[in-house]
Amino acid sequence: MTTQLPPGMHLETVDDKIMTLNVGPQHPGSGHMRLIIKVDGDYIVSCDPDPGYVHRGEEKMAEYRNYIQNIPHLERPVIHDSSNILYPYCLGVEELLGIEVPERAKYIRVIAAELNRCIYILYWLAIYGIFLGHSTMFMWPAGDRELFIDLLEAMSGARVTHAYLVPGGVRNDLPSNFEERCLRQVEYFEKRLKEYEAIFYQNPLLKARTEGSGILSRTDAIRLGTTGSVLRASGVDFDVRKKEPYDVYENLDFQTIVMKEGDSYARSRIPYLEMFESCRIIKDALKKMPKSGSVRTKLKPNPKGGNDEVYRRVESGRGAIGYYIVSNNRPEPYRVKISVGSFRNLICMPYLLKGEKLGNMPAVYWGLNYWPVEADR
Amino acid sequence: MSTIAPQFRLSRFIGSLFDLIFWVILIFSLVGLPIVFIVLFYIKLPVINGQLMTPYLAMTWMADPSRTLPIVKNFMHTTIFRVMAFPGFGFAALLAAATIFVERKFLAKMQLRVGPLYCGKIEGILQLMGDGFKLMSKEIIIPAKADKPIFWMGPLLFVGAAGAFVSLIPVAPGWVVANPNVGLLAVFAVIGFFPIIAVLTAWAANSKWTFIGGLRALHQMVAFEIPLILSLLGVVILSGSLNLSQIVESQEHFWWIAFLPIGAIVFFITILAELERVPFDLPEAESEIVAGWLTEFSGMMYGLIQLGTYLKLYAFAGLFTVLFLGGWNGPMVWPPFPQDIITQGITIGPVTAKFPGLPLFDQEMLNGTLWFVIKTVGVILLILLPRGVFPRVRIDMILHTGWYKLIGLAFINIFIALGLLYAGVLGPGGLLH
Amino acid sequence: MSSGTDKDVEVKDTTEEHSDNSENAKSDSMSKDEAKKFYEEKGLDLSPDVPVKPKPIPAFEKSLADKISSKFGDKIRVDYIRSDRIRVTTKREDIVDVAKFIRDELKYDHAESVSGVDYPDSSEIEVIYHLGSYTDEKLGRQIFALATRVPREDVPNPGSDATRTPSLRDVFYSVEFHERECFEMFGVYFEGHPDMRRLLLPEDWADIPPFRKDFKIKGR
Amino acid sequence: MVDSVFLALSVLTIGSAIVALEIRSLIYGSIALMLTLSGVAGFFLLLDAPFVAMFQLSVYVGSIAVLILFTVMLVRRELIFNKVEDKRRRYAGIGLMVVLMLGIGTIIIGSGLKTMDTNSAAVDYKKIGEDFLTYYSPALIVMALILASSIVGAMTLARREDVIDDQRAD
Repeated sequence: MTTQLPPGMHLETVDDKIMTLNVGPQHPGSGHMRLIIKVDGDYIVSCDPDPGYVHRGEEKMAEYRNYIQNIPHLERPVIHDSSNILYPYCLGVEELLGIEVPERAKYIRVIAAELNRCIYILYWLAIYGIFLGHSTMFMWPAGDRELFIDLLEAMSGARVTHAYLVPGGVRNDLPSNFEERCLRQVEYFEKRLKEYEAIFYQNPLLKARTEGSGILSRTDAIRLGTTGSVLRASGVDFDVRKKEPYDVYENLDFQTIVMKEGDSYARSRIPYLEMFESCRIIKDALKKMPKSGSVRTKLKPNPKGGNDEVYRRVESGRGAIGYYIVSNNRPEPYRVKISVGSFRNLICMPYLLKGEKLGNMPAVYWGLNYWPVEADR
Repeated sequence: MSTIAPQFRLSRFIGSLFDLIFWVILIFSLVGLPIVFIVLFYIKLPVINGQLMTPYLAMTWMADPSRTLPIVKNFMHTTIFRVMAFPGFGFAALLAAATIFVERKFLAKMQLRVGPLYCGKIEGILQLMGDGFKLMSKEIIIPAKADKPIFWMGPLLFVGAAGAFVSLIPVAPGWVVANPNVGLLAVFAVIGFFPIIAVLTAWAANSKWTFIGGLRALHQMVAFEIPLILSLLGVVILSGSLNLSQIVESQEHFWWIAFLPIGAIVFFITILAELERVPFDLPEAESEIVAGWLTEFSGMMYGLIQLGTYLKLYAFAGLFTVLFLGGWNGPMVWPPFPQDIITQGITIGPVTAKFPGLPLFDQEMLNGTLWFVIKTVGVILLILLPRGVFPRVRIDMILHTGWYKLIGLAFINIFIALGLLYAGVLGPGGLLH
Repeated sequence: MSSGTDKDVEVKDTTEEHSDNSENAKSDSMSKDEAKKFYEEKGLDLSPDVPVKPKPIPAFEKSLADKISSKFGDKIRVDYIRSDRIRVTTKREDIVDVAKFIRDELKYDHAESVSGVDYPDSSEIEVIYHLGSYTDEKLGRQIFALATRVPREDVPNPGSDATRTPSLRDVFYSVEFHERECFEMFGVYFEGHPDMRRLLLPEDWADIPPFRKDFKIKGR
Repeated sequence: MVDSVFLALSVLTIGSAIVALEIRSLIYGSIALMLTLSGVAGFFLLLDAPFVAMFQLSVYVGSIAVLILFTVMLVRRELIFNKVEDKRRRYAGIGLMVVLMLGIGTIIIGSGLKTMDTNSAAVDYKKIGEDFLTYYSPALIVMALILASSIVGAMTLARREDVIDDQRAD
């Protein structure tokens, strides 16, 4: 290099054989991000993800609001999975402020988190279907999401941005006869899920297309620090709900889904199978939940944390979400760092797409369970 | 004072009347009269009641059906009618439009949705018309660095080629626009134009997505043209003709699909690929390459491409019917025309009306059309079905399928046909003839 | 972090070590006295809601911390040992060696996050790597926080000033994008990182790194 | 009627052939070449040989033209053509063409092909097939072998190695 460029800038070398494609941000297969893909014929020679189109500085905003005011805006990165992204924040703040959570609230939180996980995975599955050109798989999950959205609406009053979990419990108690309704809908949903298997996962064309494409080996999955379904599809048995159980997950009956193949097909199948486990957890939690009791520990207004720091994580639909909260005797946190699964899985993208065919790009990209808005925060 | 309803003045009113009369006369003499003379020159007008029918007697047609019907009947046997209306463009476009609507409703039912619902009160029947008006009223945007002549020509050429394809399909005995002796070869020649149009428009739009899409379309169509041609050779061998009408006539007793199922399957798969339909819609794969070679089209240019696509769909389905499903052959289910009307006329109270031109269509033609439409619609539904079931395949998979598997199957099909021919079972002078 | 305290005594020294930082935190808006007055006027007291109680030190975490402190001695300082969480601070010159030891001997294999924390008053930026393990069953619930401090300049010139530290990308591959984020948000240049470009911010961002405390959100 | 069509076809064919040679844009040149080939197909139709005409269309316009378009679009211009252009070459080319046309014309007029019988029946494609399989079968076999070997050669040339990923650990 002859000229000294400032860091953050770089020179592009132009090659006639290589074509540069800007996949996104205005592309039906990109989401709110851009992939700068270089193709040689039909093969991708390099991929440079360029997120940040919806970066809102949630971490910076959190430094200006107190612990309670932070709740509504911290769920905004993934409004489809809002309970799960609030969960570690609540756990962390409870640890900082030394708050005990009532037993019933713990169960309600778990139910809300699992319902939300299903909502997220169905949305993800719908887009995965349309990315592969399977329009029926777009319509079915998008329609079945309504089941869970209705349930969460009954619980929290909002359809999408619930802000249901708060430090010290949940915002309000369950409505009456919620248990029967939830049980009925979850059982119906389990029947529907089996139909997905027939039309989508056992489809020979889908298998031929995704099996063996974008293989991430176990070693690489660990080395790249992936998380969530990407990690479990590569044969690593790691789920925060099992390894570091929070709230009442250790009392509940479920198992971790692990597949060894590490290809696009396994990555697309793991979240689907996890929905069965979510249904099991919901049914089990409904059974074991205390039928009455307080659901929220009252906080004093404007609570302050000590000179302390805390790192708490939960398992979300896209992998582990970790909150690193530093407090300094003030009602506002000194620093909040959100480490999200999408951002951690982003590193796979240049890695997996290199050498793939262009036709595999949507399958690999969306199979990473990547949510651009969450990665930007 | 208002400009909406200015004060009435008689002189202005009379002036406007004269103005109107002037324009009517001017337009009639400049446009109407030449049309009349062209009609007189080209169309042989009938003699009715010992009097030559001239366009000047046009007013009397409307009053007297006995005069109208022979004119209509005469018109129906002109080439213009065939090209524009019945076996040609109008009929095909109507079926194509019905296909679009049926596809949307059919897919919606498969996916547990409703589909078009509001436009037209009854199940959204007018949705298509609304979409058409929307497309017509939209602005046509041409990319700044596009190669404009080719870009403009693309949709027109596409519709033209599709129309040429449609014109080769025989619908009923004697009802076909063009009936060349080598009809099937003409079909191959027309199909060969589609990849050129795709790749030229893709290049002309000067965008990476269209270019990739165009190259994909080219790869796919070229790869599937060969099994398409090979899979139809079996039919040619057995029927001993390249003329599509003669091929239909050769299936009077049994359809070729009974003997050549492999050829029919290969042909069906190649139809899906040539039409760029799911699961072979790679040239328009929206999650990979935006909309493929259609990315830069807007407004009615896109509408024309869509029209051409569905005309092509109809033509391919019709070709499948003609070659494998016996075309217009079928049991006579259409009721015969009531002879009373011809001999005695219709009596309503005191008035008896006679219609000397009836019947307009003969029974055979209507029956043939009915069977042809039924079979073609069945094939069209089969072509639509995979869209709700299959995901898109990858380019290497599609090429592998085209070049390895389908060509092999097509050759097996040819050997079956040859075997049947040489065993003396079928073919000219065979056992079953 | 400048005060050298005993490494085995835990929560107590965290309070100590943060006490000077808390001062820094407020300095961006108002001084400590002003803040105290401000909150007292509102009827709030500034003492933390949680009284700091020393908890028993868990044995397994203690053994891990002992391993690393016996290897590096003075080079590192163990800030706290709690259940499932260990935090160790080291100088930036030693961080690659410490990280290699953590990877090879303690079997932590990936980074969960890399966070920067800005301390304008002590003119330092803290970079914290939260490390976890997938391979070792026992370490499943553990998080190892490895922290270091880099000097902070009042007029930052990211990439060209003294705010730099060795990159851990060769030790933990997974920090690649996290370090890029830390670079653009705090201006910490990671030496040896192969691709130190901006990630989330627009290419024409011309302001100071936005997560530093002296970058203000408009209207606040 | 036939004369006017013949004249139109001649103008179209020769005109588009000149355009194909002279126009700067390679794409337009290949489109003009396509028109020329279609014009030739039209001549075959006039000569009552629809079978040959359709093959002319589907093979030359449908396949050869596609190949030319493909090459022109995908390969850089400088790599295909090395432009050497001056006036004298052009005139020499035109002169050569005139001499050739005159020569061929005298030969044709001198031979027995002066008159054409337009009333005879169209050539039956079945007859063509029969001739191919009997009298011309050696030529057919040789052609098939040449085509097959050229296809194999093209596939060997077009075969490519995959992009190697150097980031993977295993």
